[in-house]
Amino acid sequence: MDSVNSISEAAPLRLRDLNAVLATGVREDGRKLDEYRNIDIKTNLYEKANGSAMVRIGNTVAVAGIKIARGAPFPDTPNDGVLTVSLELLPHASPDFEPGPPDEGAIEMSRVVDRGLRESKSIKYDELCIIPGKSVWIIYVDVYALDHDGNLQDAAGLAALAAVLTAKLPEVKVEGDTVTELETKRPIPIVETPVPVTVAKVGDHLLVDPSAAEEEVSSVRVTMTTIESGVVASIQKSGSDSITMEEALKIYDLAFARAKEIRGKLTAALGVSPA
Amino acid sequence: MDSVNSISEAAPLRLRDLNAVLATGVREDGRKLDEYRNIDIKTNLYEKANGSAMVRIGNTVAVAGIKIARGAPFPDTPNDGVLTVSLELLPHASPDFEPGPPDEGAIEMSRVVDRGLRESKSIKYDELCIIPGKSVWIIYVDVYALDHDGNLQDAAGLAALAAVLTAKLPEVKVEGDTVTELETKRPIPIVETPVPVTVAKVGDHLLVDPSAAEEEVSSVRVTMTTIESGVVASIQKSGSDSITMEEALKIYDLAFARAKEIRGKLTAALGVSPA
Amino acid sequence: MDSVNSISEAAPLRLRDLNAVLATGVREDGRKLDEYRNIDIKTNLYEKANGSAMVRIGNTVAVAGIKIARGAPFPDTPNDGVLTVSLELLPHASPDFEPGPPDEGAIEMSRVVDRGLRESKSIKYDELCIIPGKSVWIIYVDVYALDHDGNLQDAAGLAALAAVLTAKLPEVKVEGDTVTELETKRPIPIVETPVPVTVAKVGDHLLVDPSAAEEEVSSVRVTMTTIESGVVASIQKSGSDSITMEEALKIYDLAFARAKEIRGKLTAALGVSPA
Amino acid sequence: MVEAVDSGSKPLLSPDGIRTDGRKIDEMRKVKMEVGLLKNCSGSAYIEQGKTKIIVAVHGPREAHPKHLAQPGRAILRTRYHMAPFSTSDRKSPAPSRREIEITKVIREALEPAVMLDEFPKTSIDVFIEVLQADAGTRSAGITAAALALAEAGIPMRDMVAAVAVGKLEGRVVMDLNEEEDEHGQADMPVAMMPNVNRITLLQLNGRLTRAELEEGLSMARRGVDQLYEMQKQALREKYTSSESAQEED
Amino acid sequence: MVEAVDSGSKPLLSPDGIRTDGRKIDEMRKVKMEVGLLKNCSGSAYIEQGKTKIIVAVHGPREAHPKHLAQPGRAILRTRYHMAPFSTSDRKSPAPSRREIEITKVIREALEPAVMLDEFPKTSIDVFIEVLQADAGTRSAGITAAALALAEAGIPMRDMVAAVAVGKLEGRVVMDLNEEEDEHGQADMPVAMMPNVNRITLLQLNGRLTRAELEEGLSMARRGVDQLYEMQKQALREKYTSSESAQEED
Amino acid sequence: MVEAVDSGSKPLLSPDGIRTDGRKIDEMRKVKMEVGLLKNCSGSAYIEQGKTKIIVAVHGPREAHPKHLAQPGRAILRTRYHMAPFSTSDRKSPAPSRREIEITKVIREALEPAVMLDEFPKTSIDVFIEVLQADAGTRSAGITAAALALAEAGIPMRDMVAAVAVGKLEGRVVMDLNEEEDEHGQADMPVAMMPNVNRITLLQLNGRLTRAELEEGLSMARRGVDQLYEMQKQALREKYTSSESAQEED
Repeated sequence: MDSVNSISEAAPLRLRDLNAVLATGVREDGRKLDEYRNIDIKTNLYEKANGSAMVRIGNTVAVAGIKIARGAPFPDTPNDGVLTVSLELLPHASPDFEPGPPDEGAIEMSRVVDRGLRESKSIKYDELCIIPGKSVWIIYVDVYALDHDGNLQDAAGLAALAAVLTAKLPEVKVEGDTVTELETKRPIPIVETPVPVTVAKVGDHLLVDPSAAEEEVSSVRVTMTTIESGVVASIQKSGSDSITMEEALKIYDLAFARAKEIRGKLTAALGVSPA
Repeated sequence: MDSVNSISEAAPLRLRDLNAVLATGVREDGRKLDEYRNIDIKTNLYEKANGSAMVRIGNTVAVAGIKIARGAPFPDTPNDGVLTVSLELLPHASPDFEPGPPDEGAIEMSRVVDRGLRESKSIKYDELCIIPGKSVWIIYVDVYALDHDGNLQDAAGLAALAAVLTAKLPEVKVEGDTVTELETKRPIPIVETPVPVTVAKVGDHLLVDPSAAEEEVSSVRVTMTTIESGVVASIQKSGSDSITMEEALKIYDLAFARAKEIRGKLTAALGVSPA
Repeated sequence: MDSVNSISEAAPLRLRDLNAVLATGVREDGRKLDEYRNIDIKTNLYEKANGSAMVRIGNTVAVAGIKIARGAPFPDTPNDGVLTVSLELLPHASPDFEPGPPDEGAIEMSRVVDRGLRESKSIKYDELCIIPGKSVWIIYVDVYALDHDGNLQDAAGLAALAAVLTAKLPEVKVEGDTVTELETKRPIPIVETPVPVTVAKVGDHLLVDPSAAEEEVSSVRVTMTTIESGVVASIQKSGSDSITMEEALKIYDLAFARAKEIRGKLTAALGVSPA
Repeated sequence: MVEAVDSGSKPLLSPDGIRTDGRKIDEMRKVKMEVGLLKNCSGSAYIEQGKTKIIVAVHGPREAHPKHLAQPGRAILRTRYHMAPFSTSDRKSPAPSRREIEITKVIREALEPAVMLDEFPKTSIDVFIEVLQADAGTRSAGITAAALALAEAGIPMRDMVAAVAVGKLEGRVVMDLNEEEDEHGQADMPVAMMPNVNRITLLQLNGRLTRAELEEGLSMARRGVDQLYEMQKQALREKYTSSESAQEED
Repeated sequence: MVEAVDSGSKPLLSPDGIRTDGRKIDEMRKVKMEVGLLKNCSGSAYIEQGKTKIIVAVHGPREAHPKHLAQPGRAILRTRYHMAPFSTSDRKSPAPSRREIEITKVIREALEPAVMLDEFPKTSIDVFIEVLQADAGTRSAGITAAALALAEAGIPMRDMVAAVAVGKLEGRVVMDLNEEEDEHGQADMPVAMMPNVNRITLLQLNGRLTRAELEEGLSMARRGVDQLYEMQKQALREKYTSSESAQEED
Repeated sequence: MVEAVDSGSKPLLSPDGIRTDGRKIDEMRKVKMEVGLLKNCSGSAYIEQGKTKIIVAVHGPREAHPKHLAQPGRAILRTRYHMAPFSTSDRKSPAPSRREIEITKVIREALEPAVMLDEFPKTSIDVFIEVLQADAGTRSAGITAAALALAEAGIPMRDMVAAVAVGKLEGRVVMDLNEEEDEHGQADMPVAMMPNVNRITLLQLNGRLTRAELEEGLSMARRGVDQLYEMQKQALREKYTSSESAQEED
């Protein structure tokens, strides 16, 4: 029931200034409108996690850790493993974040990460089945926002993706209803790389990968997750303003182009790519 | 721990006026003191529910939906099915209702509905048993207050009753511990019609079926649920004032007489009556 | 996240006065610095509990009740029973206590009681096993602070201890996976008497068993739980100040000496001592 | 654990009107009352009614908290009915149940008609009722003890309040159900009254009563309330006598 | 219970473009709209879209509560999307799920561009959306009904808002998924638009679309929104006509 | 998953005083400290002690929130000790456990004696401690890192604070338990100290120690604190050196 007032009272003036700047095609931090910040990816940070990754986009940092457990499948998908994403905006990340249960913004962000990974069908959930109808792998992806300088959505999504791409599951031996975990490990079966890219609208301009200052004056943000083939696997419009159909398609083009670049960096940094 | 101040600060003046009006034997909306408002009953509104009903008393509306599930019986009644009533005062119903977990007023109201249905023993709980000690039908009755112009208690109780009277359970085939639900359905086994009637005390007057304006200045409300034989199956006094023994008995007489009329309307509207 | 301001704004003046008094070696209530208040212990107060005790230390009162149930052991200790301590600061005990879920102070207090009983290894948890890996006794110790005149920690700990020492478990007969409770009862297997003693620091003075007034001006409280042999089985420093190593050892000496006296009173009052 | 009772095989009332615990039809359980036993509250009372054991504390009149609850023209009365985890046959979760929330409300409304709230504008009078052992009749015993604790706290009242549950066993109306009777009987009707002004402040019914039984039940409750009222006065008298003699000793 | 559907064996779209419920590819389900049916709120609307049934109430503009939420220069818009426990195949817990919290947010942001919040500083406009039966498309039908209820409440709006979900079945983009199609189809894209200014206020996608399909989906949604907008105007017209005739009768 | 260890069959300490991870009795695990790695807070620090990995951020001094917590004469210190869901062998629920709530309190009370709260009336200084990987000693490592982060935030302090847990294995007092030693050892005693004024600010014990072992444990903790204090100073020095050289580059 929270009402989020995304544009602060002092914003209009600042927005006017910014609009003038953006008309020159250059952003406050020197980037072009369609330019992404530097991305840094580190993986396998925590031995107790089955997978982990830290992603830095400029001064924005998110970390993701994966824990796996065996459990029952959902009744309507008895042969499929389960992936579940949680996200916490750590109070470390910003003076504006308070500890406690996630608010609607954090819940939306985690569900967008979740849909990017889950609804894209890029993960082969049937290969996470141990005993049909009885036992499957449950993959917990816990994402932390650690440092907030804008576009936590992409940082969270990329950290989750990098953690999934590098996580390891134990192989199992099944005899009747008895499951034994073996020493050998295998990766999570993922066949595509769904990469989220967020575009913010400030005045009439579309800005790729908004900084915190840009987010503050933006009226709308759209996150599109695309895979190698150009298929878009998840979209989320967020913010209290509208867009045109033309803008929606232009955002797709920006998202697909940037995702391609990021996918390259990701496979380079990780040394792995989907099977 | 909430302290409810049922009589508002501005009430005394209004109460004095109302008392004078009531002395003439006629209420603000033209009814006599012992007169119930028009009742309208609709059932089977939602295909996904096992039963449903909407009850309108004047401008007061409540809706009830029934979902059934198989589950374990309570350890101390291994051969009995389970009925459980929840009630939410939807924010739709009144500017004074906020969404969220039920407050003490809503909890009291749902427990009064629950006792009217459950403690009256009008439902044959043993006929809801599937496998003794292991599997019984659990009947969830969820009641929503949709529009609040007074006496939500009776509207909720009647909606719950009408939904139970028209709900359908699947027949089952039991082989060992295996339960198969059949295509054929049967009604919930109910042998009496426990009808709640609420009487409010305003000044020295007893008013049947109070409107919202009457409730606001009433000091006490008493709900009595009676069945065909005249047996009273549940009583609840609510509100921060007292009544005399004579008033208690007069309320019984009013409740029984009105319940008889309502029972007639109910069976006429539903085309069903308890087995 | 609560910030407890243990020294109230008005405290400094009062602390100065108190320091002067304490320098004489006599406390406001006439006790010497290392003197405990009178202790009164009553047991078996509630027939429905498996054990119960009320402990009065001066005008401080705590009550503990024990309920037992059969349940599954923790996976990492399949042959051990389970003990679990909860504590509620009843609003009865002080105008400052509000009803509701325990705050950090109550949680700390219950965990100190818990560690005193559990981590001392004085209870033979393996003798609470019914069927290894499947069924063990779970011992719920629920402690209530009833009247608060300081040192609720010790009152709670002693009430819990006295309740455990006098509680009774049914003997059981195990046939395969079937457990039958017999009429005969046995005590909870406890082989030592871990007695908590709290010492408060007021100015430069160490005060055993602080009253409420003393607690209010104390900067630190240390609770040490010792057993017969002199072994210290749990320590908790509480409060926003520091102590020296010498003070820590002096507190140990005070705690051990007082525990010895209390242990005598306890076994006298209860007519039982650990096996 | 509560012994399982097959109400079919063992009648709760013998043909000559004797109940399973030996009581007659209109006989109350043994009642013990004590006031003033807690030291850090405005008033307190303890009641035992059969095996039901309850302790009540009153704080106030004091500043209402949170402040927005304060009423300009009167005190607010806050109540809390709560059961100890060890008070029941199976351990009760400490979190307030829906049953406890409802009982908290009806107890408050049973006390409000008696308490002179107008005398203490903007304050809160808080009544905390803790059931230490539950053997039926806890809401009525809680009200009886709460009224005692309010009196000991010096809160002005229009009248005392006392309460008892009447019930129906084997077709007969009986006084003050115990737990076995409550579970297997045919009706349970808790009634609170102000004894001097002869008015009902709490009335609930679970079960099945005819009009005649309802009337008989209310009359029996009235007699029970009278007995409890005498005991309440006695408990207060003892307290003040002992306080006075204690003062004389000083 | 929902009948289990094996999407492998039974296609969701026949070779000649007919869906399992008999609809054509670009055919919306049967829609029924009614406004003003609730009496104790500022505005209300009811919508049926296929078996999806939703009731919406609006309260306000009114004093923002809690007060610290109030904005000096404009009204705040509060929304709540919630599902009745009996609205789904298995009983839904009444506690708000993470899904309901997210949908509450995107619905608010779908309505905010249309509502003239500047006109009512310091107030709150509250929109409560209750799903009485869920058969896919609940967020879009909720938006369509919410805009109707806002209009009936007399809240000034820049434009209407209407919404529909388009999807993909057997490789074809289709209008207004039902539950079976939503569960077994290849994509679900709810779209809300302001029909006169031709702007998108809600856009989500679950599933897989090519760029061409995305473009086609947006165009199809635009046509759906137009149809719904005509029905919205008709529902409001009926309401005012019936109000007027009711007044004439007075 | 943590490998199951049968402490009966495999001693935690060899006859010549070597621990299962090869350390000597009074040897601390490898420690790594870094300050200033987070950009959107007043101060931050990261610590690795063995496999325990913790990140701490400090916000403030800033306006206390909610306001009623503000103290007229001093700042309030808020702390939060929390474990990441992926930090433990089995996934930890993100909701704060009773253990985390207790540790939050004792950590706050371990830092309060050192922080000069009087300098910032009415404000709040907030210390957030997040355990990214837990391998024993998390509360002590959390304190060591929290003090570093406070220093980097420029909060005036009477003294540094550092902490280490000592324990008992096979009857011998040892420095800085790892997880295996903590689970199967005989005692665990976390100690925080202010190294210059030689005072204890946190002291807890789980397990069984004689008076002599208690004394030995405190002395060993003192030596551990000295080592950590040197590392804290070094970490701060590196930070300021790198800041200065960074400035020169500008």
